Amino acid sequence: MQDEKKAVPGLLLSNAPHIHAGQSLQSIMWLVVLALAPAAAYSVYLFGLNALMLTVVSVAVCVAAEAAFCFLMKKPVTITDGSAVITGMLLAFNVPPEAPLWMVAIGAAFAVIVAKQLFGGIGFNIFNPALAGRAFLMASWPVYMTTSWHRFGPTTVLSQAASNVAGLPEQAYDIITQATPLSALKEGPKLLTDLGVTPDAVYRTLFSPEVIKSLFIGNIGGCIGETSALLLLVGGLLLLYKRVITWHIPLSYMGTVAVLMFAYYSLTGFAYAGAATLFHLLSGGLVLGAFFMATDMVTSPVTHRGMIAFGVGCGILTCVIRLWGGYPEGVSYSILLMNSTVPLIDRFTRPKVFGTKHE
Amino acid sequence: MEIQTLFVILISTIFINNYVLSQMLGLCPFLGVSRKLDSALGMGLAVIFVMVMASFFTFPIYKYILVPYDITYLRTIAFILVIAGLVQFVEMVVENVSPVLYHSLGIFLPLITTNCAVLGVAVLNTESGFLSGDLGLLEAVVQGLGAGLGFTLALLLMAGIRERLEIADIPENLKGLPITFIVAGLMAMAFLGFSGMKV
Amino acid sequence: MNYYREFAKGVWEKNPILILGIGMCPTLAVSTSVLNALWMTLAATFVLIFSNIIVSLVKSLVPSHIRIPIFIAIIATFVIIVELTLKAFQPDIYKSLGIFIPLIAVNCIILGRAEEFASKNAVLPSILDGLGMGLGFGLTLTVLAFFREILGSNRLFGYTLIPGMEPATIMTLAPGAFFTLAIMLWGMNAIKSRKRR
Amino acid sequence: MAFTTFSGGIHPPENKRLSEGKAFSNLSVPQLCYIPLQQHVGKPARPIVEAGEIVREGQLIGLAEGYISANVHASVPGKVVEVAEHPTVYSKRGMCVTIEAQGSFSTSGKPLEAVPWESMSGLELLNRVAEAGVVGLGGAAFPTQVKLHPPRNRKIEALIINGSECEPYLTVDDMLMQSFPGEIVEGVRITLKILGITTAFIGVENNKPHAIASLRNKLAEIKPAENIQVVALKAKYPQGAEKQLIYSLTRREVPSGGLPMDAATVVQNVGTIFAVREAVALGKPLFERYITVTGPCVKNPGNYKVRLGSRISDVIEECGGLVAEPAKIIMGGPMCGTALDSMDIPVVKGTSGILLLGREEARPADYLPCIRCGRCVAVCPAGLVPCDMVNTIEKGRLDLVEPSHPFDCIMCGACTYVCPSRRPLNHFIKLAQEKLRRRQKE
Amino acid sequence: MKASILRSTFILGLTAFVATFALSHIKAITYPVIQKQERRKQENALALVLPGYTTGEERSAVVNGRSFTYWTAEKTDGTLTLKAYAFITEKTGYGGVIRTMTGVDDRGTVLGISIIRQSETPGLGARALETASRSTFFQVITGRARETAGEPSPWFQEQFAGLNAAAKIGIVKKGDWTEAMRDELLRENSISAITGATFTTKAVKDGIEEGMAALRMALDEHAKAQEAPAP
Repeated sequence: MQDEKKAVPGLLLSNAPHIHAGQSLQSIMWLVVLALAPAAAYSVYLFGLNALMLTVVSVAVCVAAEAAFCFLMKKPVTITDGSAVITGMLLAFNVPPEAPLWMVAIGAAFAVIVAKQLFGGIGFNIFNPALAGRAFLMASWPVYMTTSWHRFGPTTVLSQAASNVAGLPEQAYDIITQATPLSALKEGPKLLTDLGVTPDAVYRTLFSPEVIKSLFIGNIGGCIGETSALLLLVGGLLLLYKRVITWHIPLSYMGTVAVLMFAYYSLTGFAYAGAATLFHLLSGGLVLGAFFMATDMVTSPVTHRGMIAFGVGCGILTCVIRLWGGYPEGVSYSILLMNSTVPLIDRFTRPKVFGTKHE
Repeated sequence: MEIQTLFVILISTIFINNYVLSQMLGLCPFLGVSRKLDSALGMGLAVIFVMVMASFFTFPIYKYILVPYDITYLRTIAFILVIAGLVQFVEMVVENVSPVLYHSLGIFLPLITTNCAVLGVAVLNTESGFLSGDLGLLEAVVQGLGAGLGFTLALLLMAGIRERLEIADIPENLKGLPITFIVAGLMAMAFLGFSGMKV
Repeated sequence: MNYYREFAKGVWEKNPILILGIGMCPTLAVSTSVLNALWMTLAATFVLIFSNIIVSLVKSLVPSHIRIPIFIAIIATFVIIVELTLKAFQPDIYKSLGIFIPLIAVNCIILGRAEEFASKNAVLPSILDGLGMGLGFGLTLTVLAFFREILGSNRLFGYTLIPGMEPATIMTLAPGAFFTLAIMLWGMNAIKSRKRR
Repeated sequence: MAFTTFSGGIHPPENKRLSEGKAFSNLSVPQLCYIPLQQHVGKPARPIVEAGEIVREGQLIGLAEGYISANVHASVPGKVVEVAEHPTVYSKRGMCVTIEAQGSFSTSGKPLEAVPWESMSGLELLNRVAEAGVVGLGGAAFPTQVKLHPPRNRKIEALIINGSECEPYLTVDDMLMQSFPGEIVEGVRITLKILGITTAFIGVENNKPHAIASLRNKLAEIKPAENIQVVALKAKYPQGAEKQLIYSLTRREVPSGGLPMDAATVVQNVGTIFAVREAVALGKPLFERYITVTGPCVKNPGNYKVRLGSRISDVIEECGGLVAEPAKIIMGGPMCGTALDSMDIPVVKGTSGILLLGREEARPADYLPCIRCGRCVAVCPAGLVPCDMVNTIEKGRLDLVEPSHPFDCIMCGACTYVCPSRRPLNHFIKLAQEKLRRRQKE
Repeated sequence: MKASILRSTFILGLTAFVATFALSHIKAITYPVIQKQERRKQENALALVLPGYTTGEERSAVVNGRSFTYWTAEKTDGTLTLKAYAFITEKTGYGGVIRTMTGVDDRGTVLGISIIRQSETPGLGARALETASRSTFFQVITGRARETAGEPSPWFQEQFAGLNAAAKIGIVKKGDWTEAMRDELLRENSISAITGATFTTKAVKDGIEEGMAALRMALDEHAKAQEAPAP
């Protein structure tokens, strides 16, 4: 503790243990920032300046809001720990690339102040600040959050895939190509029936190898940071390798989604169950969520058993929302919902105390 | 078909139209009994029981007495007296079966009478709740069950969170009720994820 | 007896929502617009005053162990009166307040006042108590609704406030209600703790 | 091959190479010895010498007081200068007998006569251990005769010898096992006889292959009548913690709040066994011991035989002095040892090593809020949730602490070692234990 | 003890009796008004979707195995008597059933629609009910409000007036409807989708198209029944 006084010049007095594993809170946070960086850079390349501006504004507002709040509340200013930067990046990663800057700024302020600082700052928040910020924006300005997608040039992966499927009328391209792959999956079959397109044609387009390949690489529509599964996996593996996160949450989360989706599509007699499962694993924010948001230490369980329960819960909710929910994507809501169960999970997955019988 | 409708009602009342987080019913006990997990569980079970019973008794009263005699305007008073009687009964049972639980629920057991979620579910049953089309007795009871489960779910989650917030560095003036409302707001925001769900 | 005190305590010192923390459900649910809030206040205050009067009148006749059902019956009667009246003369308001009109019957404020005040006091103080409590309830509700209507729909009394501004829909939904009330309670606590100092 | 182990634990860099494999050498006798009268858990010994008195080497100078206490002997021959307060590792003002070395040495360099212990009864052997003032040399310094004398109604099935030496930097036990396997086996047999049983396990971490081999060879050579096994354990901290060691070797859990004898075992450190053997078979009181002097700041790190009461400054001087300014001086290992603020503190029975860390290793840091990363939970060998427990303690909510089993914490410090927020978790738990104990007494 | 139970029961019963007695009087006063209000509500809805017409009879028919309710209406324009109809349709939107009342003239031109019930996502589909208030609060309090201040127009519903319900109605995604888009949209027999809520828009549109088809069949049935000689 603070009683490091120096009785003999230069000698430190402190309690055992006297050595430390080395990784500090700051180094963890900045490693996460580093792991997110490739995906951020790619999104700027893919979506252009607005994506960069959104990220910069989001990070800047998060840091400023944290500094301002700490200052007003006369608390030590904690912006150097990097957690506000992560919140800013993750929030920007979760908005569409053409979203207005003012909106992201409000979301960032909400995330840091309401979801984090009101609870006492880092370590005490119940909900992931970035996801709370996103949910706030989603409920406040749903139009911007669901329509501000980047418009690619005439030849996109989706439209090419669509042109491979014979017999799609002209307007069908619009519907399939404008939004994200997940919204195309959710609304496409319903909207296209008017144009005489069978749902099967939509599925054939979306679950084609080209689409799945570009979902993996990332040259496809979506929120700023979620498109390139590859770069996110690289970042995620870096975190795993550096032991910033453990495998429990990402694996149980993605595993649950894979199993449930495969089961659902197989049991409903779907022809492309494998491809559909792959599509769900790579599309939307699943990789981003599983590696970077569900693993947020403050808002996930502390025991490994608890982490697995948490991941499975996230996976189930994601599948439920994607398959039956009102929104095309369920990753952020499912993590947010599971955040609220963490105290209960922690309580019921407490490890067995050495030398005691089962509690 | 029948089973499926019941399932829809259940899911709808627990998640999509959660009585507390989306309909803002039953907030007084939600705030009052969510400090400790154990009492939250007890309260939740009591509410589930009362809601199911209330649905079971009020629905036939409405359908076979109030409607045929064209005195539906007496709905509020009739329901509230039935519920008050039920709560009295539950109170007696709990007192005899588990004095510990009775002690920990304290003043909140009689307050189930004024838990607006209970009267709410009884009234919504007569207005066909969140479904189109009229409800039958079974549907009404399932709606009562779902409402109770939804209430209990929210209550348990809140209790877990509040136990953790006991030791959080919350700004002094925000402690207690205000931060609980913030949590409720964030939870309600998370529950918006269920909105528009088709079961 | 200080009549003014009986009236004024409900507004601030014993404000049912901000201080006592009761009667939350209608407060949060109907505060999407100022108009709704005002009508709700009117309805609740009416029930509050009249149930206080009756309870205060019959208090000596009621055996204590069945007083709660009796009070509830009295309150429910006035609630039905309000319900029918609104339905007849303000059908639109009745529709938008919806289920929260019959639920006035189980509003903790009203039963609480009947139990705590009217059953122990004379008629006139009970009227003033009801009026004060109703006013306290109404003021809080209206302020809440004021912010929610402005932020959530960029309107006041149904009229657009700033043309072209994008309102935050969340303020009209449940989370917005919770957040706004939390901030009001926060402010209230801050004022209280400053006073204490 | 999977080595027997327990769940949880950490594997910090071993840093044993500094002193590993360095044969023991004797440090020369210091001019002044400050011999604390309390070198053990329990009541301090009562001084039975006065200033000016001339003492022999190994003469009793402090008499054990009460049941849990231990004798203290003169580690050098000479004149008692004073019996006064002097800083020790246990207390800022501990009573010490200061002896100025003079006269003749009876033990150093001379072989002692072997005592035919095999013909003695267990009780006689136990008395010899008590007379020699043997305490646990692993660091806990619990009087050995008490541990070897369990209540009669307790059945003991196995003796467990702790040769794991899981603390980083320290190599003294390793070298003991490599250098004196015969003596250790003899010590085990003596201890078994005292306990009246025939089964013993010697647990050694698998990062000490030479020690394992030398013990096994010796056992194969002697073929003792008793059942003595050397078991290789996974190298992991805190493998040497009593309860974890028992679990690793026998799969038995000492019940929460219990003692090793509740799992029908008695645990002794190899150093203690060595001292028991010297006490019983040679009749030599415990007045010198082997320690590791190490760390990047010492010129000649290694394993040394030291007279108890030697001041650290003298020991360091003998080891070639400093090559860099130490930032922290630790008595014991880096995980459990005590940081000292003075070089005048004497070596005691429980001193297994002296570690001098430089600024780089001892980097202090302020602690930050818990971020609930769960690492402390993963490494806790006791199955606790240190983060939540400490958050509660930090807020002064002792009423909420008790259900989280604070008394099952073994103070291994693994949680603090991994905590990225640098929270002194085990220290907080210790504070809570003390407060709760005080409250229980009230 | 027994006496106190009897007394309690008596008092409770008395309370209930008095309450019911009082309420029955209140009911007697308010019920006629309430019934009038309810009738007026339906009339208002019909007047909204059939502007200028006088509502005739309410008819029920069974079309494709489903019950179908519609109203007839008339108005006289000089010597001409124009006929019109109103019907209610239900269609599943994003959040649940959307119930719409539609008024059409006998050529199938939409006269007006009114969304009676919906539970769409607030901020998205629920904007189907959004009214574009023509005056701002500032104008109201400064007394510069325009004439129509009290009658905000539900823009989404308003744009249906004038479309041909018998033909296919198109959906254009060009952002929220504005006055300027009216002519172009009418020419293309299209409506502008609510931004971000194409699906809600489609549900309302589909409802009208289906309702129109059902109305035709119902009218044919009715005509046949009229022609058939009474047995």
